Amino acid sequence: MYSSWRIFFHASIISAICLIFAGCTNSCSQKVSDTDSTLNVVLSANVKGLDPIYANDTYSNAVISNISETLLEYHYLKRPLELQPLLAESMPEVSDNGLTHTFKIKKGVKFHNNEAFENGIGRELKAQDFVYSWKRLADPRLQADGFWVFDGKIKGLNEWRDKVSAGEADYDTPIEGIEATDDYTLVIKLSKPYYQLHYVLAMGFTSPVAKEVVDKHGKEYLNHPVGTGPYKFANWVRNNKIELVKNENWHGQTYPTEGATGDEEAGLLADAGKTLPFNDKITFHEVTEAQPRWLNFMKGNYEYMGIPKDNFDSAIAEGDLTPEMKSKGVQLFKTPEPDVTYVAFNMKDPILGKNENLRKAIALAYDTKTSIEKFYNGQALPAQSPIPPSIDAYDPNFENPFKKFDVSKAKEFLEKAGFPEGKGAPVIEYSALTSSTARQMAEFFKQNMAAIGLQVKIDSVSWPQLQKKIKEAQAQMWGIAWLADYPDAENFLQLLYGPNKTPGPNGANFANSKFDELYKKAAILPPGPERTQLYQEMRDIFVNEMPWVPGVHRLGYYLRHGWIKNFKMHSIINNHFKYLRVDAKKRAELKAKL
Amino acid sequence: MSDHIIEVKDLSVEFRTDEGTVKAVKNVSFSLPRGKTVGLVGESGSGKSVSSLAIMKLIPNPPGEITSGQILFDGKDLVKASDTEMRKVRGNRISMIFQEPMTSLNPVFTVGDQICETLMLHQSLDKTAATKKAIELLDQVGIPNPTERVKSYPHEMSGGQRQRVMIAMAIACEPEILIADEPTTALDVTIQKQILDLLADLQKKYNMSVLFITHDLGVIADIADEVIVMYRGDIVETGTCEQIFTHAKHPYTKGLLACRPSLESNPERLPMVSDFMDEAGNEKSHSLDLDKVHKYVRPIDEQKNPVILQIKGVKKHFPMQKGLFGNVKTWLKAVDDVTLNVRRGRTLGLVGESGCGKTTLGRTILRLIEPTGGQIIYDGNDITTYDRSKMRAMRRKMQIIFQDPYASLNPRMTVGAAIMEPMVIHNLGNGKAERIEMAGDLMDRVGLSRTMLNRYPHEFSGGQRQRICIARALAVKPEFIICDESVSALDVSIQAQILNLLLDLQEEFDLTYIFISHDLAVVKFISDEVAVMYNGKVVEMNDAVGIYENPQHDYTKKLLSAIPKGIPKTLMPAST
Amino acid sequence: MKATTMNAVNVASNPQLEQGRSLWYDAYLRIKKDKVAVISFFTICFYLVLTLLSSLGVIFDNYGVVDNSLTYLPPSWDHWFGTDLFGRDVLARAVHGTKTSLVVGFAGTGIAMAIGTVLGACSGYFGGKVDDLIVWFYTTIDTIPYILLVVAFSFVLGPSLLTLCLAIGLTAWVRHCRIVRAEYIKHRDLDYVQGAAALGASHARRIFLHILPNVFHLVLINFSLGFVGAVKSEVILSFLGLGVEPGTPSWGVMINDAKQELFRGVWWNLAAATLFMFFLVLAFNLFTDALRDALDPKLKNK
Amino acid sequence: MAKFIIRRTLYMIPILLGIALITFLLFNMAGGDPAAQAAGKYATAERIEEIRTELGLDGPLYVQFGRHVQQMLTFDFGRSWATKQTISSMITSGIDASMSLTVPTLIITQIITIALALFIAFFRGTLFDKTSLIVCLALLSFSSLVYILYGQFSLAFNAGLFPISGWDPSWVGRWQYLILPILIGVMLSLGGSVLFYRTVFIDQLHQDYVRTARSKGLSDNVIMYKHILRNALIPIITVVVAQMPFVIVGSLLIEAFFQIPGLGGMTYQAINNADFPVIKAMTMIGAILYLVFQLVADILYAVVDPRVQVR
Repeated sequence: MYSSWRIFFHASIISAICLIFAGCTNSCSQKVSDTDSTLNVVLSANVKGLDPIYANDTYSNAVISNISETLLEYHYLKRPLELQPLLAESMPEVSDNGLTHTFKIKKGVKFHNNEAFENGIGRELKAQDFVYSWKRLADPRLQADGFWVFDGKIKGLNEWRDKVSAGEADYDTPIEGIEATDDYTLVIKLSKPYYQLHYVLAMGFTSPVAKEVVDKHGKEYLNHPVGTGPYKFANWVRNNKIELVKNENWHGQTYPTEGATGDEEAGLLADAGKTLPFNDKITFHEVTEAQPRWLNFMKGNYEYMGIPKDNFDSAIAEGDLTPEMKSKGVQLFKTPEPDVTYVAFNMKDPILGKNENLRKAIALAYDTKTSIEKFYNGQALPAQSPIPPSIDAYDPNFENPFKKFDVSKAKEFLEKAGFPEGKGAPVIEYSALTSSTARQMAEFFKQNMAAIGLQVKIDSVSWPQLQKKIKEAQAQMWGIAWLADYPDAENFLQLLYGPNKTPGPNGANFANSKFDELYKKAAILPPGPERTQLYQEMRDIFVNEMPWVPGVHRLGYYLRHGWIKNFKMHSIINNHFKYLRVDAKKRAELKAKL
Repeated sequence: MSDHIIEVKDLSVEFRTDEGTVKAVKNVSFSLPRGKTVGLVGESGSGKSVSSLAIMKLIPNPPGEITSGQILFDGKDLVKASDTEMRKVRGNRISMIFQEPMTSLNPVFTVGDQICETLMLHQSLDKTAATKKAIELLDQVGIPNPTERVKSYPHEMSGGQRQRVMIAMAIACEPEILIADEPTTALDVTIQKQILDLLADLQKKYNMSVLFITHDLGVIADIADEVIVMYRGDIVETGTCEQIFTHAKHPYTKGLLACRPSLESNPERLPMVSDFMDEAGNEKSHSLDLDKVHKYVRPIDEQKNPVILQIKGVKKHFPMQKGLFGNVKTWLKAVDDVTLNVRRGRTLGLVGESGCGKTTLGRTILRLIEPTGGQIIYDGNDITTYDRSKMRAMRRKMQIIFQDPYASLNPRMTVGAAIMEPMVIHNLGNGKAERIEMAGDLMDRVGLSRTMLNRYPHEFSGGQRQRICIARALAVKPEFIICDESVSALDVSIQAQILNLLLDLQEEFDLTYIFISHDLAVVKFISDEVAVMYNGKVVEMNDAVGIYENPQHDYTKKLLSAIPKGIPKTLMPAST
Repeated sequence: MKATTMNAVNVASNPQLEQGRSLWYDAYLRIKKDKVAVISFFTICFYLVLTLLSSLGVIFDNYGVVDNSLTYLPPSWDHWFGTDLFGRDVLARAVHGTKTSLVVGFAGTGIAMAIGTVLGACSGYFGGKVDDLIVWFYTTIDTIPYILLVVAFSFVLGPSLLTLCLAIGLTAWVRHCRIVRAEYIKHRDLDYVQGAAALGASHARRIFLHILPNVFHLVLINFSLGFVGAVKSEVILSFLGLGVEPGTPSWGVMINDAKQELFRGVWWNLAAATLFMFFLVLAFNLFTDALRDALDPKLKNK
Repeated sequence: MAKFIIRRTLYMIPILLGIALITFLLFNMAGGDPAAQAAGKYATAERIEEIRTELGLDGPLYVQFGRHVQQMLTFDFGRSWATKQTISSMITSGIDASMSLTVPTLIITQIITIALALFIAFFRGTLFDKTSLIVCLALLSFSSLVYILYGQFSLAFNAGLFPISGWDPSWVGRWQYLILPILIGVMLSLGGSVLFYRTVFIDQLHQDYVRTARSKGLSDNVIMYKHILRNALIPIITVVVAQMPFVIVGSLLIEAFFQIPGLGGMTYQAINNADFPVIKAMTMIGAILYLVFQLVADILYAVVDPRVQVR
């Protein structure tokens, strides 16, 4: 009897000891070195791959923008956003009313060293690299996510693409619209005026890649990226973390010397003129679950943390930081974002599509102010129309009559829609994502509609299923958001442009001939008051038809620790890492206290 | 040192069960003389096994407990002995063998290991010395080529060989006392004889005193010097073997001796314990005339007992080894080309050792198992190829009673429902009330009170359940019943009651029986003709007396000689 | 309470038939003696009553009342478990969550038991081709990882309470089927079944009237084990976004919302759901154990 | 032995076909349209058509099923829709992380449960036995999500005993990240296995050979650790082998919350993104592992229990 008790006792003692021993070794070994200047960044989703042509999500772009660079980039500090040359020598000359754009390529820009190049040394970037990269972007066999930027816009590109899929053309066949006249000049000819071209040339899709490296890795290029950027790819523990190290022979840049109003006081020009990048290493941590992300941040394991828009954690007490956070030296950074959340109606739907009053009643019944308190910590702007702030056509004091929360007026319109007090109104299906926040927002929407007697059934679906439903016009009503790809109202209005109907981006299948007329006219005008006038006319048509219930323009919301400097975020700029600086000594001090 | 090696004084053992505490052994006192064999006899529930377990203090302690008494062994009282002291005694100075050889050995250790274990524990021999001794022991107990078999596993040996291993294990440390708890009950009679002879030799060789526990008085007569008779937890009589068998004093002993069918006598009806002793346990003046013995067999009367069942060349082969793609390589010929005739109103006895195919034949006749060959002709129609519905009609005429009373009744069905089920299936009697009436009559007929129809099988004893099975079989008024070892699982006294009941029913309803059993004495008593089966074949067939008096086939001779005569050694004539 | 058994012959005509004590009645007596079993049985009844009252709106009908000014109030006297994101009373949500778990538990396991018993009986009793087919079928279902099978079901049928029950039911029957099959193989050769065959009883009669009552205690034991499994699966499935329709109160959803609330100090939502679920599941676990001891005497660990 | 293995593998073929059929039916029906999803925000009808041909979704059903079975046999599951990575590379990189979580969990659980179960079986019928039973059932009554959520929050964050989450691919560095997940993994499976093993040991105690062993004078310990444990190995093997596929596939929840890049986490992501090639691949691997380990179990039975001859 006695000895079995002994054996059990020993077994549990041993396992307990080794657990505690291992536990304490790691917590004591957490002393923080004050010299290592690694920048720890957290991403709230797994990075898919590092091939620029597939980088259609913010997380993959965040990593890729450090490795490969684009012709143009946005100025880090100036607001509203302004383009400046990066791989280009200077801004392009535009000739014969906007159809030809000629770029001078910066000399002496080298690719990262890689064994694909002869004797491993990164060769110099040439104009021909751009021709190759953009052909690769258009190659039908690769099904690039980013091909839409050039689709139907560059002379001869779509023909080249069709010939390739028919097997009659390959990477050597020249394209009229993209031509490298010599090693350092690149001429782009457009099939029709496309003023968004410059914005698009600042997007990750259009960054140049080296032919030798792509030939060497083929489809596996997404795991072995080589570019000209400030950081080189070091290693990637799939679904866990990606490490980038400083590129010694980067063509070099300096910190901007002037910025927007208020930057001086915010200390954002302290490092003006210094050579970039500041940190030796960047580690991207892929953490999909909210709890580990927050706990690690509060322990100081990440320098800053953006609160993802799609599942807003509403983690902060009303409006500002909890005093407890402030005591830990955590600071809040808010920035207006060019995005809009909205509830879209499916205009092809027999009930909603035909009944304008019903749509207006729903819009009036939605209590945007409370939703901002509940889901965005009071930190968002009620949206009046699809056009968000910090975009040229945005008019801050425009009031959408159907956006003022007014239950009695909503009931009025409901009556006009033929359903007094909601009687006789069919149950409308609202599709929402399965994440906790999306579900809570759907419940809130349902409560609002119930207040005026409208029955709403929530159909909770996964993201891919929602996309499928929208693309096949099966969904009746759904909550969604759109983040600008480039700072131009066109990027939002194209969501309502007739020909873009499903499966294109115009999910609501909104079709208004007058609206489409104005859209085509505006597309060939350069940015300016005349084009802004057309955009505002389109906005009024939108207000009159209300194919959406505009929700809010969200604020970019970032929490950062005291030891990260030069912190100014904007959702469209994603190559901001080269400007950030970690004060390693301060980090060691503050982190010990967390 | 008194000539008694162990003395049990005033021992009582109680068990806590759901329905309160049960006194299994009530203040029992007995003692074991040195170097002698003492037979402890009694029916199930008499407390004989519990007392033996008490000596070894092996009573499972949560439910059971020794509440009083002393067990004096070598000057020490074992009841008070500490656990460590007892462990030194068990297996070393007192060892024990049990009834079920199939499950008493640890299946995952080799036979040699299990023997060495005792040697290494008590005699602190090392592995090689212990294995050498184990091989010697195996040789002593008669296991062929022991050096080989020491490495084999229990499942690779027959029941008899396993019991020999148990004996080897028990005598490994030359104990002073060997307790044998029904060691041969589960074995065939021929093997039983070998084991009993082996025990007798070993007892002489090591001058051990043996406590032999059994319910079979025949075995006691063969092996015991002294006898103790137990009944419901009390010792009713002790004495030398000769005293007990020639002039027993206690009525229960007398009843026990009388109701045992023996090869010599062939009474009309078996005397029963209840003829000698009433419920309260005191003697009843019995008017039994022991000499009502008739040697003749009822003559065959062609009209009254025509042949109603013909079995022609029936075969039943079970596939033993399957090739890779299911083609059968070797067959087990359980029933190999058997031809028999059964006459109405008479009983055909089928006797043979386990594995001779008698049960398979019985089940094949009723087509509970499909025959692989031959014909079964019942009352003129060949039922071998009947389809299910035709067969159902025949099932009314043919019935079966099984061996294990506990498994043959659906525990979740009331007794009444069980008896009435055949009536429902063959829709005899119209309406429920009439069926209950019929069920009640059947219960009376088999000697049970009709008020117990609503009771459940677990509320009856083994004997009562077998009566219920008979009542169920009679429900369809059958002509022919197969009794498959119907009394083997019962105590001798209960066996007598059931056998008498079967005979009365045969007379009253002119029933035909096939009585299957391994116990030749019982078969001889109840059947008119007897067929001896061996390895699937009928080796000999004759009337009951003829089989016994001049057996032809040497297997029958071997079978007869192995059956314990039930006459004490001292009285046996020197010749046999 | 006198347990009336399925086929007792209690005939009014001759009253002097004493009433027998069926095995079920014995089991009932044994359970009555086991204090722990009695307590857990009453806990389960308490939950059932709670669900009844709450679904009839007698108590805690304020579970749906949204009051945005009371978001995330810590536990206080008027809100014992505080309030959630929408200011709804967490205690009321937990009480109504019981209904979802009970429905998932009973319906889900009910489907599993039905399929498992029928298939198990047929394959165990008939053997041969039928057995091979059913064994092939349930081995195939069993080899597929449980979560992925349930996910596939939920994708096909769309997440809802009905899908949840179907998904759990159609995947949990395998374990039960295997046990019933083994039991039927054991029972089909016993004498009482052979006896019934000799009496001319049909296959159906033997399967359902003879063997099933003797195997039914396993169905009971597996039912409560399955119930526990179903309730716990609901939490995991809500985590994967395949739980009940949004708006229906459910413990799984409450525990999942805690993912975003725990680190900001809102612990009462998690505590309420976990506490309610703990007592219900513990009660079922204890009751199963008592049931197993009472109904399956040879397993008794005396 | 070889004949036995051949027969068992032959037996596996119908099962594998069954799995292929069921996964194909379920996931293609539930599949949703990969082309629409892959086409992204700016999809147009031709893009979707192009993708459909690229992914080979346009062929008739039986052709797709043929390719599905061919994928299964060659372990080349093509590329994930969501991440465009080759699935086989995703699996190989995920396996070692999952195994380094689940294998130690399994080993520690077995050691503790066997010792605990033997210990409790000793005191069967006493008050200690009853209380330990209730404690085990209480452990079982918490949802695994609660263990993970609360465990991470209190032990890793508040007490700071362990790192909150993270991973270090080096064989030395990864253990500091694995301590807490393994601890939680053990807690999750402890209750159930202790109860099961306790019943197994108590069953063995009622066998006849235990009575014989006692009559030979063996002490309770020797009986327990030598005789009973050896006989109890068979049910123990059954349970351990049944858990093996989960050992490889990894624990879905723990990996998601502790950021361990294993197969479980990968499956969870695949479910969220409705990335069906990955889900199909994981189902296939889980199923094939289950069958392989069944075969291993049968061979182990023959080793442990001489009665089982491998014919």
